[in-house]
Amino acid sequence: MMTVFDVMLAATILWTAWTALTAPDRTAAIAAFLVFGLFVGLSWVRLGAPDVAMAEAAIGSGLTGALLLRASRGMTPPAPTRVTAPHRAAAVITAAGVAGVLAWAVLVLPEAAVVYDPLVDANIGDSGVSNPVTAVLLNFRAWDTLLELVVLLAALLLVAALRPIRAARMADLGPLYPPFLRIMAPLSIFLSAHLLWLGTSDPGGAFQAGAVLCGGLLALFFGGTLKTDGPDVMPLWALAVMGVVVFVGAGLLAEALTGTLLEYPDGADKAWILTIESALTLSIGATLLLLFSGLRQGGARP
Amino acid sequence: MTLLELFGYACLCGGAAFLLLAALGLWRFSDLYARLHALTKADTAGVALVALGAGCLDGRLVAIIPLGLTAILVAVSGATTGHLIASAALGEDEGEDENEEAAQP
Amino acid sequence: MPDLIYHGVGAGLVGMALYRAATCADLLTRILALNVLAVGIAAVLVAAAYRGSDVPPDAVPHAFVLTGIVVLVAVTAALLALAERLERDGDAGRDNADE
Amino acid sequence: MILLETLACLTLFAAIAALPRLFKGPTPADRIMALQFCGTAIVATLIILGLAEAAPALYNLALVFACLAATAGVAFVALRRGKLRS
Repeated sequence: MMTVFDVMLAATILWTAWTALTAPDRTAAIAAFLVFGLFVGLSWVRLGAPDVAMAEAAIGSGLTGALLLRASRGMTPPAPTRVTAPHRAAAVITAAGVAGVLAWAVLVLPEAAVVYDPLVDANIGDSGVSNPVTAVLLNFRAWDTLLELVVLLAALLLVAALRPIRAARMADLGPLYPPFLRIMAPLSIFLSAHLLWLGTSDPGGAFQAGAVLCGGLLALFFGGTLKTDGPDVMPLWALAVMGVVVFVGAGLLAEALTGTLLEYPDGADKAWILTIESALTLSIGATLLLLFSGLRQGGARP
Repeated sequence: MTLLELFGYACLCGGAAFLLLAALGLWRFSDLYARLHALTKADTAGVALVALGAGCLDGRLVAIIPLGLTAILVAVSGATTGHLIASAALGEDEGEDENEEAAQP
Repeated sequence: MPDLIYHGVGAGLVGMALYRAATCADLLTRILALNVLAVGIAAVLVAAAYRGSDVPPDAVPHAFVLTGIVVLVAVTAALLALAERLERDGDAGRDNADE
Repeated sequence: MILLETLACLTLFAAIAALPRLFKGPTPADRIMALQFCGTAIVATLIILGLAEAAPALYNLALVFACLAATAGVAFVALRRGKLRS
């Protein structure tokens, strides 16, 4: 019976992806992409990856959908591009070729090609956390996570440099929105803190918590209570930059204590990971919000 | 099969039935208000029943809190969006759409 | 069994995204194609990490995919800001190039 | 438990049944309703899957999905162009 579930879900994912890519109307395409993200998240739950499903739903579907919606408002409707037959044929052949090779390569993957898994299981004991994904992200491969945050900051600097002159005018959200906010905002903050603490042992962690926090901040932004133009943007900017600063500081401090960069003093791994993760959660929440809202410094009118 | 489990499974089946009815309503009804009515009622009740059934079957506190919060959140967001669509659509129908003018970007 | 199905889905998504990126000139659709491509590759990675229904799956590809999702949203936000700016003063930019 | 798996398939089917309205829906109002319903149907599927696999972690996931479906719905309503019925 679960095979029926998987086949239905697989067909839906391909259908929604195709609609997202080929819908003539932009709103339909973005709605299809949003739902596509939710269904892919559901498929990853079936593959035993609730952490990744949470991140995909929160970031890949929720936030990317909002970003696309905001960008599509300023864009002209898509003009259908005339594609000559040989061009289309070449595109079909290459696309089918790549997909076929990818499917074939994975099928012939040698079963014994497991390299990292036993290493993670062996060292999970002294990583300070019992959730293997968090152990890999924050302890064994902390360097990648640090650079990932630098990428996030670089994107924010680019968006700030391109400062959208025309602010996103929010449509009226009706009288029932403030009471909705009174439930949504505290629930997002509570859920974000719960995911942060849960991340050390169960699915959760800094990225999922940051994304859920950003969901709450977005709801506040749409309601108009949270503004990001003029001086109000400074605290959010500080939070956004704080994530990288805290992580680098912790790495250097760890080097001072134990001799190697990002090597937490043994025994105190969990405390170090949790302090870094809480700074990351706030920083990711602020960064993702600023990525959406853009930074409109006051005064500089076009 | 204790009585509680029986009640749990009954709630689950009821919730799934509500969701299927809402999907049918979303497709079959021609008028926006009829669809809206079918949708907001059925999907909120659907998730609430499914959450109640899951709560009965899995009695642990670690399950009941998220389930309860999910049901509340779905009900509240469904109500907010539903009300907004209805009032805006009603406003547009009668032409006195002063709040819509303000929304024109 | 489910990982074979979702391998096929990942490969299909990669093929679809490449095809649409090659045959469409619209900026927003290309950004969507990039996102679908990245999710397709992530689906293949997560399916490769599956070790059967009773054994916990391999956590390292999960960490890679998690990092990939966050970087993907950063890239998408940057591309959308560029596309929006290009759309707005694409023509004006060409006229007064010495602005 | 075969009953739970069947229910999961049914709720997933309910989410899929909302997709034609989501893609075709002439007015933005239809799209917002279909998106909202699709989100809640997926949340219900997650709860039933969590019950079938006796994994309470999935209930947290269902809560996150519900939170994000709400935000996405609000984003659609707030960022719409012009009237809801145009």
